[in-house]
Amino acid sequence: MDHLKLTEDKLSVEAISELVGDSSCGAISVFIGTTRDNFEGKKVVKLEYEAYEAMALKAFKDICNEIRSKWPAVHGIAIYHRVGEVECREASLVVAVSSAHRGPALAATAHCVDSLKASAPVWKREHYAGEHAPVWKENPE
Amino acid sequence: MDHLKLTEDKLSVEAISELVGDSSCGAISVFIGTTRDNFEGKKVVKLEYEAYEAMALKAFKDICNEIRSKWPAVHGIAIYHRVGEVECREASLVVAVSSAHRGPALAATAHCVDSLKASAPVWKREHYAGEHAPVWKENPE
Amino acid sequence: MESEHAVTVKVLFFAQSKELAGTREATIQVPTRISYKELLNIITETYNLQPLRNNILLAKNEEVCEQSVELEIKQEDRIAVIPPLSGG
Amino acid sequence: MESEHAVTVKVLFFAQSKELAGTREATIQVPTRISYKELLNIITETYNLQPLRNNILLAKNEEVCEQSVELEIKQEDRIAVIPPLSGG
Repeated sequence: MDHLKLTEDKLSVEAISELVGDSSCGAISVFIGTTRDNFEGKKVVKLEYEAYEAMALKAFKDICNEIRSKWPAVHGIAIYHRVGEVECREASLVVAVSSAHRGPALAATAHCVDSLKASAPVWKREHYAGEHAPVWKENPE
Repeated sequence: MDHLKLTEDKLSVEAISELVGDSSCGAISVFIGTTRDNFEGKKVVKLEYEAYEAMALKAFKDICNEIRSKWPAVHGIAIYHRVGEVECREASLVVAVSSAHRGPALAATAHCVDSLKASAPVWKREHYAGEHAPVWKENPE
Repeated sequence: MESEHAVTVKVLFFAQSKELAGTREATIQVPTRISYKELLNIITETYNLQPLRNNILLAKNEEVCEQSVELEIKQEDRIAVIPPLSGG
Repeated sequence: MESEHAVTVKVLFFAQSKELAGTREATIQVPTRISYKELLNIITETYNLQPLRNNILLAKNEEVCEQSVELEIKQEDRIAVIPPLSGG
């Protein structure tokens, strides 16, 4: 099953990994994307995430479909992304994938994060301490 | 920093991933090993883990050292393994690795789980429903 | 453009494009058949997006538009301006 | 074996080997210099571990023993019998 969500609430790693857990699964792989507190010497005071929600949820679903075709042994997939203000150190993204054995869960998690960064219409703006103007970031290709 | 533990207590994915979190890190990768509820048609009612604790903690430390030499960008590593009785679906193992960017954390987590299964003196016995005798398991080579 | 060959669509802006356009959403009349490049020109000129022109993608109804084929636009389609992504 | 060339060591058993030996821990006298194979023979014969002989490793003071070099054993060393691993 796919659990896909954009939310303004704090993400619970425990709750999201439990969503994909199943008594048939021996492995859950989780990725937590958090916000660093500095960029090129500037202190980041907060992050702001904006999403094109309908399209982002479609992109998440497309990623799930691709994962399930590449790794049929994958059982559950959860993709939770924060929107709105996110404090430094808080999770902006949690991805969790379960499978009977560890290989598919681990590989699918890495693939999911790569695909999400490349294809999901979500944007991050960093706000800095001092006089520096906030900056919309750009993921590397 | 390395956070290494063998414990009879339930593992908290949230707490263990927070151990490795840091404001310099944008990525935390977590692996959760859970116990499946069946093996070759037999229903598993519980698992029992035994460790040669002093040697297992040395093995965990060796794995951390190897990870740090292979992926110098790795920041925190946590390896928590249950001992004693573990109910089905509960986590027997939680590994968490943080780094500034996602590549090292993801690669190191997979490597850590592989190495641990191959080198840490920890043993699992499955107890089945019905007349079946409990069986000490063996990891594939 | 003649009205029988034009339709009204919603245009959605995000991130930098929202700041340049000064709005999150607008409506505009466009031809029912139009090349990707023509649509991109109309939108960047109408909404002050020239600084981003080489860095945005257009999506129609939540799907990124193909750039090599002529687009068919229907009344009430949602055209979105997609600046460089930074999710995760 | 003569006492000046023998030392008393602790032997630790885990998992299947603990069940076959019927104990978690024992003490045994062994020569101070001994090949891996001889030590494995003494331990498997003394503690009823023949069924596991081809599947166990020996560790000395929490390090897996090298099988190709002669082992030096000191008083109070801890020799552990390591059956096939199943952690994780």
